[in-house]
Amino acid sequence: MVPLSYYLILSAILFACGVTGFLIKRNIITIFMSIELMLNGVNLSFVAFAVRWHNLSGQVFVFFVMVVAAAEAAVGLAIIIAVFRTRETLNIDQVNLLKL
Amino acid sequence: MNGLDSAILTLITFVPAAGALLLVLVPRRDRDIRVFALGISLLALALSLHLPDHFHRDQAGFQFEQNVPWIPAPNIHYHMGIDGISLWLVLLTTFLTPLCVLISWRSIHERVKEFFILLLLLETGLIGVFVALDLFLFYFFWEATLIPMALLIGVFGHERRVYAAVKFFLYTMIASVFMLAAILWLYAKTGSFDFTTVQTAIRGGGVEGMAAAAPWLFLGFFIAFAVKVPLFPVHTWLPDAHVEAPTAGSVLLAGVLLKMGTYGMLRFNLGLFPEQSRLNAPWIAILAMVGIIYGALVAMVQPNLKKLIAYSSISHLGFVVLGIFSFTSAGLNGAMFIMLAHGVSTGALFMLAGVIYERRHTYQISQFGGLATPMPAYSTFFLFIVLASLGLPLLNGFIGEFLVLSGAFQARTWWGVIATTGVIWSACYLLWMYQRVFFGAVTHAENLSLRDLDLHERVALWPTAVMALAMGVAPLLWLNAIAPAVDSTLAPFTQLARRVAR
Amino acid sequence: MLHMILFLAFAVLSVAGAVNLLIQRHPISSALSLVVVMGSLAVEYLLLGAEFVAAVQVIVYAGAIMVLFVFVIMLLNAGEEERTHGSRVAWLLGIPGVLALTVIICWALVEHSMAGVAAIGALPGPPADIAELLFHEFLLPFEVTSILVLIAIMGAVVLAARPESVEQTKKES
Amino acid sequence: MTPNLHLWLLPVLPLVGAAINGLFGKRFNRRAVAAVALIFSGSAFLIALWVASQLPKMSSLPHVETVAGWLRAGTFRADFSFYLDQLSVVMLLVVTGVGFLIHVYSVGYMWEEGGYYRFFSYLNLFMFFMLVLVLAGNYLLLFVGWEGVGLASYLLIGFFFLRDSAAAAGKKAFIVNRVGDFGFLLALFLIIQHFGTLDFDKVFAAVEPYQGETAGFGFLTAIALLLTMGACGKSAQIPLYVWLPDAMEGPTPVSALIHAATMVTAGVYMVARSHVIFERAPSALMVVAIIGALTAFFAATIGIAQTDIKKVLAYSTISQLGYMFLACGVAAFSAGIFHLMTHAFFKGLLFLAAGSVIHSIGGEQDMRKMGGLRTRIPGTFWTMTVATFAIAGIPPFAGFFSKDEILWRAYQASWAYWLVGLLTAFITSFYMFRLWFLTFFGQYRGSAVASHSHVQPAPGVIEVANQRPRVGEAENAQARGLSGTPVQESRGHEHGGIHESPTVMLVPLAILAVLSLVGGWIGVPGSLGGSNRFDKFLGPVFRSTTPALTQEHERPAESVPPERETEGAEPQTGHGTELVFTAISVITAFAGFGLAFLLYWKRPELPDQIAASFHGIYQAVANKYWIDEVYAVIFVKPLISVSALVFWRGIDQGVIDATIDGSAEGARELSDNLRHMQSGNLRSYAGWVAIGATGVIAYMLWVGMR
Amino acid sequence: MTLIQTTAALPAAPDYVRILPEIVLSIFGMAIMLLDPLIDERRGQRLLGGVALAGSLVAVVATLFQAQQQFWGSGFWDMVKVDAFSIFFHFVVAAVLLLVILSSYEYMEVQQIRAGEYYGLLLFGAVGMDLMSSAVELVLIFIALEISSISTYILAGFRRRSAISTESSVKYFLLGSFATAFFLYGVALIFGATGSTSIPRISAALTEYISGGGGPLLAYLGIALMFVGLGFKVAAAPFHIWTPDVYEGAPSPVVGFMSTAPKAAVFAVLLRIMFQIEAPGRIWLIWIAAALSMTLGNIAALVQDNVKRLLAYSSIAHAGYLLVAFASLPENGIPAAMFYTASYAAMNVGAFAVVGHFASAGERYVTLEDYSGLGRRSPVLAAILTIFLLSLIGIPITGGFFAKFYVFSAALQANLVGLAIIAVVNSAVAAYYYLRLMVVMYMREPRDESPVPAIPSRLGIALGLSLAATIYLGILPGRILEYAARSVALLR
Repeated sequence: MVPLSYYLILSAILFACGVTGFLIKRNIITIFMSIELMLNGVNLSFVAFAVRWHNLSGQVFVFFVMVVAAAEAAVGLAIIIAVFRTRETLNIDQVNLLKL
Repeated sequence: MNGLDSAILTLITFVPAAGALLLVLVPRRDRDIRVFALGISLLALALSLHLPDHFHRDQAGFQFEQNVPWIPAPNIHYHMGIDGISLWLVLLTTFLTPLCVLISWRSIHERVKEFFILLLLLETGLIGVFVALDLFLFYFFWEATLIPMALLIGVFGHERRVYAAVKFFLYTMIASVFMLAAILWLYAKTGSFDFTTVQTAIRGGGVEGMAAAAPWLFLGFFIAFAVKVPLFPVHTWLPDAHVEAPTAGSVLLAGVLLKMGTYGMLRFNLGLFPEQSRLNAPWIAILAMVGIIYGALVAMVQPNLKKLIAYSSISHLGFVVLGIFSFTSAGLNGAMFIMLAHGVSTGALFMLAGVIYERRHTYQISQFGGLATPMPAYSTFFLFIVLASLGLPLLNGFIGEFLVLSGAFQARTWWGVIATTGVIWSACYLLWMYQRVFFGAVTHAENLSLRDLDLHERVALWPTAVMALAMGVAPLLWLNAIAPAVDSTLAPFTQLARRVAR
Repeated sequence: MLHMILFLAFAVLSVAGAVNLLIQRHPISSALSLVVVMGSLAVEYLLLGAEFVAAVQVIVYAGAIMVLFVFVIMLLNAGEEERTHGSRVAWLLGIPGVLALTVIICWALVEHSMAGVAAIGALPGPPADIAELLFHEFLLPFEVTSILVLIAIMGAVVLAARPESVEQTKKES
Repeated sequence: MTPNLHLWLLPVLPLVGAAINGLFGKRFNRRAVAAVALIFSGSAFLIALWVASQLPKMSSLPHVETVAGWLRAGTFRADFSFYLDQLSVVMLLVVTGVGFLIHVYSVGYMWEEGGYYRFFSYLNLFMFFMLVLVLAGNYLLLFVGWEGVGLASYLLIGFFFLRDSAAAAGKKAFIVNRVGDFGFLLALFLIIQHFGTLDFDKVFAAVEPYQGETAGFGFLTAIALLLTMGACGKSAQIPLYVWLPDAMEGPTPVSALIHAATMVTAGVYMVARSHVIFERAPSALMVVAIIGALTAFFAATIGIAQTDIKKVLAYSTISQLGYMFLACGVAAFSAGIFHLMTHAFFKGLLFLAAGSVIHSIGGEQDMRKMGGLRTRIPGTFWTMTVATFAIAGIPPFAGFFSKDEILWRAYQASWAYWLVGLLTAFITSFYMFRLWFLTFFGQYRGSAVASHSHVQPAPGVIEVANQRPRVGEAENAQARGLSGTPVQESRGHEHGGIHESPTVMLVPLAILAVLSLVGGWIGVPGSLGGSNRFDKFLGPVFRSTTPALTQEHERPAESVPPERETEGAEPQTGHGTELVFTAISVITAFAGFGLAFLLYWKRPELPDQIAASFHGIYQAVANKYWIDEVYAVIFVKPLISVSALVFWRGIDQGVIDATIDGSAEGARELSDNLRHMQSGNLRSYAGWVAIGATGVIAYMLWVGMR
Repeated sequence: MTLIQTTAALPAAPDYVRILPEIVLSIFGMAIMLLDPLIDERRGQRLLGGVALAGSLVAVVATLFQAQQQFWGSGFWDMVKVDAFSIFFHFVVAAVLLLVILSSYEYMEVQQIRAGEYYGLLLFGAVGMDLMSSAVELVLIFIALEISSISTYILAGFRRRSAISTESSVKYFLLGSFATAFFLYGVALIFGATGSTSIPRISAALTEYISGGGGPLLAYLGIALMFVGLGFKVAAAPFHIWTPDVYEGAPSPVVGFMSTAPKAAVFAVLLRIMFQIEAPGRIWLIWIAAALSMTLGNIAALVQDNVKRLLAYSSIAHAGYLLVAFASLPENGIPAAMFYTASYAAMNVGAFAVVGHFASAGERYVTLEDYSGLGRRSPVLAAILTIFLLSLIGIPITGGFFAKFYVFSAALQANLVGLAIIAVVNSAVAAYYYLRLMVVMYMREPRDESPVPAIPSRLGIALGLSLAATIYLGILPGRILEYAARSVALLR
C-alpha cells in the first residue's frame, strides 16, 4: 500500500528534473528529451489521480498526452533537423541570431 | 428654431471633413486644390455665421442642441450644442481657417493636397471639441485634433520638425490620457457621458466616492488642459512646435488649439468640480502668474521671431487661466475675451511671421532690421497687430486683459498686482522686437529688395486687423453672448462663497 | 509491502534515469536514460492498475518516440555536448526557481493532497473500458487527434524534406 | 433739459482725418494731405470753441453724454461717455487750439520730409486720443486716451525710424509709460473693487461721503498713490521722467504738441480730475507735491548743462511739469491747470521756435554751433523772446502769473516747497536765457549751412514709390544707412544759407507769442489787482466737491488757513504777503537773466572755467546724473540677462526641457536595458519562464492558504 | 445531455452542426492536401489559395449557420458548447484566416513557399483554434491547443532555408512545449483536485469546495500552472519572452496569423477557465500579469528598430491591455475583452500584411530605416499602415480606440483604479514608438528611391477589409459590443 502522495511526489520530481534539463542542457535534442521527461511526470500524476477519483478519464488523458507527444516528437525533430541544416549545430547556445 | 438649427452644428463640424474627403478625389492640380480648400473653409465660415445670428443671447443654457444616441452599450450620445462660451470659439475656428488657406497659398507648394486635407480635418476636430457636449465625444474630438496637427508640424515644418512634432504629440497625448481616465471614472459612477447629466449628478451629490475621487478627477482634467494651454511648467512643447510648424499650423495652434485647454478648464474643471476648482485655485493662479511674467521675460530674449510669439502666447494664456480661476464675472468674461482676441491677434502675428519667412527663410530677428523701408504695408500691419497684442485700448487685447486683471484683483489683490506687471512686459518684448525687425537702417542687403505683401496675404491679413479693431471698439457684441454662460458657470461659486461665508 | 518495495525500486530507478539524463553529455546516453525512466514508469503504471497506459507507454513512448529520437541523433550525428556558457539567467534565476518550485509543489502535495492510499491495481484500466470512453465520451477529442497527427506528418514533411532550392543552387554553382 | 452737444464729434473728427490720411494719404499730394489734416483738426477746434460758448447755457455741470455701451462684465460696465465741465473745456481749448496751430506749423515744417501723410495721420490720431482723454466720462475711457496718446507719441517719436536712436526713444517712451500705466490700472481696479464703477460722476459721488484719510493708509490713499504713479509716467516725473528727453528724437512739432503742450500734461489733468480722491488722501497729496518739487528742481539742474537746444527745452518741460505737480500736491488744482495752460502756450511756442531755428540752420541742434541768429531770423527771435520771458516768469508774460500762483500756494503749504520752487524758478530763468543768448546773440559758430545741405531724409524712403524724383536720394540714404552712418533728421535745402521760416510756420509762432503774452491775464491774482477769473471759472469743478480737507501734512495746522479749502476765495493772509512773494519771484527771474547775461554775453569764457572747476558736478549734470545708465544697470541689463540666462537657458532649457528629454532618455535607456532580457538564448528564456512560474505558483498558494 | 448518452451511442445531428466550422475547415484542408500533389506547383499556388479562401469563406458561413439559436448548447457529451461566446471567436478566427490567406498569396510567390502545406496548416490550425473557443472539456482544450500550437510552430519555420525562420521555429517549439507541459501539469492537478476534466463539473466541484470553506490547495496550484501555460501562449508577462524572437523570424503573414487568431482562441480558453471555473485569487494574478505585460512590452518597444520586433513588443503590451479587461468584473470585462480581441485582430493582421508586403523577398526591409520616406515612395501603403498604427495607439475613429476605451472603463467600473491608471499611462507611452514609425515614414527622406512593389489585388482586398473592420469598430462599435455583452450572460 503506497500512499498516493508518493506517486505525486515522484511525478513532481520527474517534472522538476525535466525543467532542470531544459535549463541546463545545451543540445537541442536533449532539451527536447527533457520536455518528454516533464510530460512523463505529468502522466504519472494523471494516473495517480485517476486512482484517487476512480475515474478512468485520467488514463484516457494520458493516452491523449502520448499521442500529442508523438506528434510533437515528429514535428519537433523535423524542426531540429531544419535548424541543423541551416545552422550546422545543435547547441542551443549558438542558436541565437534572434535577440534584443 | 427652424429645422436648420438642430443640424447646423453637425453641418459646421463636418463640412470641412467632408471637404477633406472630397479633396482626396480632386486631381493633383495644386491651384484647384487651393481654391477648393478655400471654398470649403469659406462655406464652413458662412454656415457658422448662422450661429451668432440666431443665438439667443439672453439664455444661459446650450442652444442648437442635437442629441442622438450613438453607441448604446456605454451610453454614448452624439450630443452637440453651444453656449455663449463655445459659440465664439467655433466662430474663431471658422474665421481663422480660410485665412490659413490663404496664407498657405504660396508657401505650401509641395504635397499641397495632403496639406489642405490635414488642415480641413484639423478644423473639424477643433470645432468638434467646442461643440461636443458628451464627454466621450469631446475626448474623441480632442484626440482627433492631435494627428493632423502633429502631421502638419512634422511633415510641412522646418528643420527640427520631427523633434517638435513628436514632442507636441507625446506631451499632449500623455496629458490627455489622464483626462480619459477621469472621464471613464465619471462614466463608471454616473452611467453617462453626457455633460449636463454628469454635472447634475455631481451637483446633486449622488455620485458615490466622489468626495475621495474629486481631487484626482479635477487633476486628471486639469493636467490635460494645462499642457494644452500651456501652463508653466509644462509649456516647453509650444515654442518648439511653433517654430517648426508651417504658418497655417502655427496660426491654428496658437489661435485655436491652445484655447481647447482654457475652454476645457472653463467648461469641465469649473463646470464639474467647482469646489475643487476653488481649493486648487491658489496654486493654479500662481502658475498662471508665473506664466505671464516668465513667458514675457523669456519672449523678450528670444532671438527667433516665432519663438518670441510663442512665448508671448504662454504669457497671454496665463492671463486667461488667471481670469478663469479668479471666479469673478470680470475674470471669466475677460478670459473668454482674451481667448478670442489672442486667437485673432496671435494668429495674425504668426501669419505675419510666415510672410517674412517665406521671403527670407529664417525667423532670426538678427537677420532682419529696417524692414519698414522695403515693406511699408507689411510693417504697418505688423505694428497694428503688435499693438493689439500688447493690449492697446480700443484694440482687442485690451478688453480681455483689463477684465481679467480686474477680476484677478477682486479675487486676490496681490494676484492683480503681480499679473498687471504683465502689461509692462508685453510692451517690452513686443516693441523691442518690432524695433529690431522694422526700425533702423536695413542691415542686410538682401532685405532691401523684399517684396511687400501680395494680394493673398493682404486678403488674409485685413480681416484680422478689422476684427482686432472691431473687438476692441464693440466688445459688447461678443460679451453679450458670453455673459449668461459665464454667469451660469459662476453660479455654483457664488453659492460656495456664500456657504463659506456662513 | 511488496507494493512499496516495487514502487520505491522503480521510483529510484526512474529518478536515477532522469538525473542521468541530465548528467550525460552525449545525447545517446541521455536518450537511453530516458528509456529507462519510461520503462520504470510503465511499471509504476502497472502498479496502479493502468495496464493499458503501461502498454502504450512501452509501445509508443519507449518504443516509437525514443526510436525516433535515437534515429535523429544518429542522423544528425550529434556529438557530445559542448560546455558553452550561454546563459547566466538559467543558472541565476532558473535553477533556484526550479528548486523553489519543486519544494513548493512537493510540500503542497504532501500537506494538502488527500490521504488516499493505492493498492496494487487500484483502478484497473482494461482496454475495453478505455475504448468505451474513447469512442463515446471522448469521441470528439479522439477524432480530432487525427488532425493533430495529420499536421505532424505535414510538418515533418515540410520541415525535414531536403530543401529543393538548396540543391538547385548547388547544381547551378 | 440739457442740450445734446454731440461731444463725440470732437474726437471723431480728427480720427476721420487720421483714417483718411492713413489709408489713402499715400495717393494724395502734400497739399491734399495738409488740407485734410487741417480741416479736421481745425473743425475740432471750432467745435471746441462752440462747446465752450455753450457752457454758460448748461443747466447742470458736469454734463455727461453717453454715446454707446462699451464693455460689461457682471455688474461692472463702462461706456463711451463724454464728460464736460469747466476743466475739460480748458483742456479742450488748449488741446484743439495749440494742436491746430502746431498742425499749421507742421505743414511748413514737414514739407520737405518723407512720410508726410503718415505724419499728419499720426498727428490727427494724437488729437483724437487726446480729446478722448480730456473728454472721457470714466476712468476707462480716460485710460483709452491715455494709452492712445502714448501710442501716438510712440509713433511720432519713432517717425524717423531709420535712426536707431529715434526708434529706441519711441520704445522707451512707451515702456516707461507702461510702468506708470501699471499703477494707473491698479488704481482702476481698486476703484472698481470699492465702487463698482469707473464713471467719474458715480465715483466722485461715492467718494464724497468719505472723510480724509488723515491717519493711516486707507484705500483712497492707495488709489491716489497709484494714480500718481500713472501720472508720473505720462507727465515725466521722477522716477519715470527718463523717456521725455529721449523723446526729442521726434520731429520738433511733435515735441511741441505732445511732449510739451498737451500729452505730458495729461498726468496733471488726471490728478486734477481726481482731486476728489486726492483731497481725501493727504499723504498721497504730499507725495505728489514732493515728487513735483523734486522733479522741478532736478530737471532744471540738468537743463543747465545741456547743449542740445531741444534737450534743454525737454528738461525745462519736465521741470515745469514738476511745478504743476507741486500745485496739485498742495491742492492748488486750478493753479496747476492754469500753469498747464500757460505752459502749453509758451512751451509750445518755445519748441516751435526752436524748430524754426533748427530749420533755418539746416538741422543743427547743438547750441554751441549757433549764435547770432537774432538778425538772421528776426521773426523767430522775437517770438522766442516772448516765450523765454514767459517761462522765466518775467511779468506780465503768461508764465509769471501761473508760476507765481503756484509758488504762493506752495508757500502756504510749506516753505520748503516754496523754496525749492523758487530755486527752480531761478535756474529756469538762467538756463532759458542761456539758451536765448547762445542761440541768438554773439557770433554764428556753426559752419556754413550751404555745405550742410543734407540729402533728403531717409524716412522718405517709404514714399519712394510716390515720389519718383527722389528715388536717387532715397537710395543714397539707404546706402548711408547700410554703411552705418547715422541718418539725421534733416531739412534738405538746396538753396542753402540761414533763412527765415516760411509764413505758414511763423503765423502759429506769432499767435502763440501773443497767447504767451496775454494768456496769463485771465488769471491775474487779487493781489495784483486782478480777479483771477481763471480760478473762478474752474472753481465749480474743484469747489463743488471739496471736502473737509485737512491739510496737515508737513506743516502745523495753524499755518494753513481753513479758507484755503475753498478755491478762488480771497486768501486771508492778505495781499501784502502775497505781493512780497511775487516780488521775490520776479527778482529771482531777473537774477537768472542776470547770471545768464554775465556768463553767456559778458564773459563767455566763464562757463568753461566753471565747468572745469566743478568738474564732478558738471559732469554729473551734463550726463543727466547718469540716471539712464543707472536704470540700465539696475533694471534693464539684469532683466535681460536673468531672462536669457536664468529663465530661458536655465529653467526652460536647463530644467524643464532637460527633465523631459532626460526622462525620455531614461525611458530609452531602461528600454535598452530591458531589451537585454531578450538575450536570444533559449535557456535564459526558460529561466525567466521558470522563475515566473515559481512566482505565480507561490502567489497562488499563498492565496489558497489564506 | 443524459438523454443523448443513454439513447444513442452516436452523436445527434445537431452535434455536427456544433462543430460545423471545424468540419468545414478540415474538409477543405484535406482537399488541399489531396490536390497538392496533383497539380503543377506554379499554378498550384493560386488554385490552392483559392480553395483555402473558399474554405475560410465557407467557415464564415458555417459560423453564421451555427449561430442559429436552435444549435446553441453542448454537444458531443459535453465536449463543445455553442454559445454567443464561441460563435464570436469562431467568427474572429475565420475572419483572420480569410485575411491572412488573402494577404499570403503574394508572399508565397515572393518567398517561394510551398502552398499546399501552408494553406493546409493554416486551415488545420484554425480548426484547433475554433475548437479551443468552443471546448468545455480540458482534454479537448488540450488537444485543440496542441493542434493550433503545432501548426503555428511549423508555420513559423516555413521559410526553412532561412536560419532565422528555423531558429524562430525551434525556439517557439521548445518553449511552447515547455509551457504546454506546465499547462498539462496544471490540468492534472485540477483533475486531482476535482476528479473531473469537464469545465462545468470542475466549476461545480470548486464552488462546492469554496462554499464549504477553502478550496483544496491543489486547485490553486492547478490554476497557477494552467495560467503559466496559457499566459505563455498569449504572451503575457512574465511569459512573454519568446514573442519578439519568434515574430521576427517567422514569415510576416504567419505572424499576422499567430499574433491574433491563436491568441484570441487562448483568450477564449482563459476566459472560460478563469471565469467559468471561478478560479479563486485570479484577479490579482491577472492584475500583476497585466501591469507587467503592458509595461515591459511598451518600454522594451521604445528603442526597437526592427518593425517586426516592434510589433511583437506591441502585441505583448496589447495582451496586457486585454488582461486588464480580464481583471475586471466579468459583466464589463468580458465584453471589453471580446471587443478588444476583435479590433486587435483587425488592426494587427492588417499591420503585418503591410509589413509583409513591404519586406518583400527574404524579409529584407524590416528595419525602421527601411521605412524612411515610405510616405513619399508609396503614399497608399504608408497611409494604410498609419491607420493601423493609429488604431494600435488608440486614436479615435479606429477600433483600437474603443477597444482601449472599453477596457479602461471596465477596469474603472471594477474599481481597479490603479490598474486603469497604469494602463492609461502605458497607452500614452506606447504612442511614442508607433509615432516613431510614422515619423520615419512621413518625415524622413527616403533612403533609397526604389519603387515599392504595387499592392496586388488580393492583398488590397485583405487590407481593405481589415481597414474597414478597424474603422467600423471605431465608429459604430455598438453592435459588436452589444453582442459581446449578451454572450456574457450565456457564458456561465
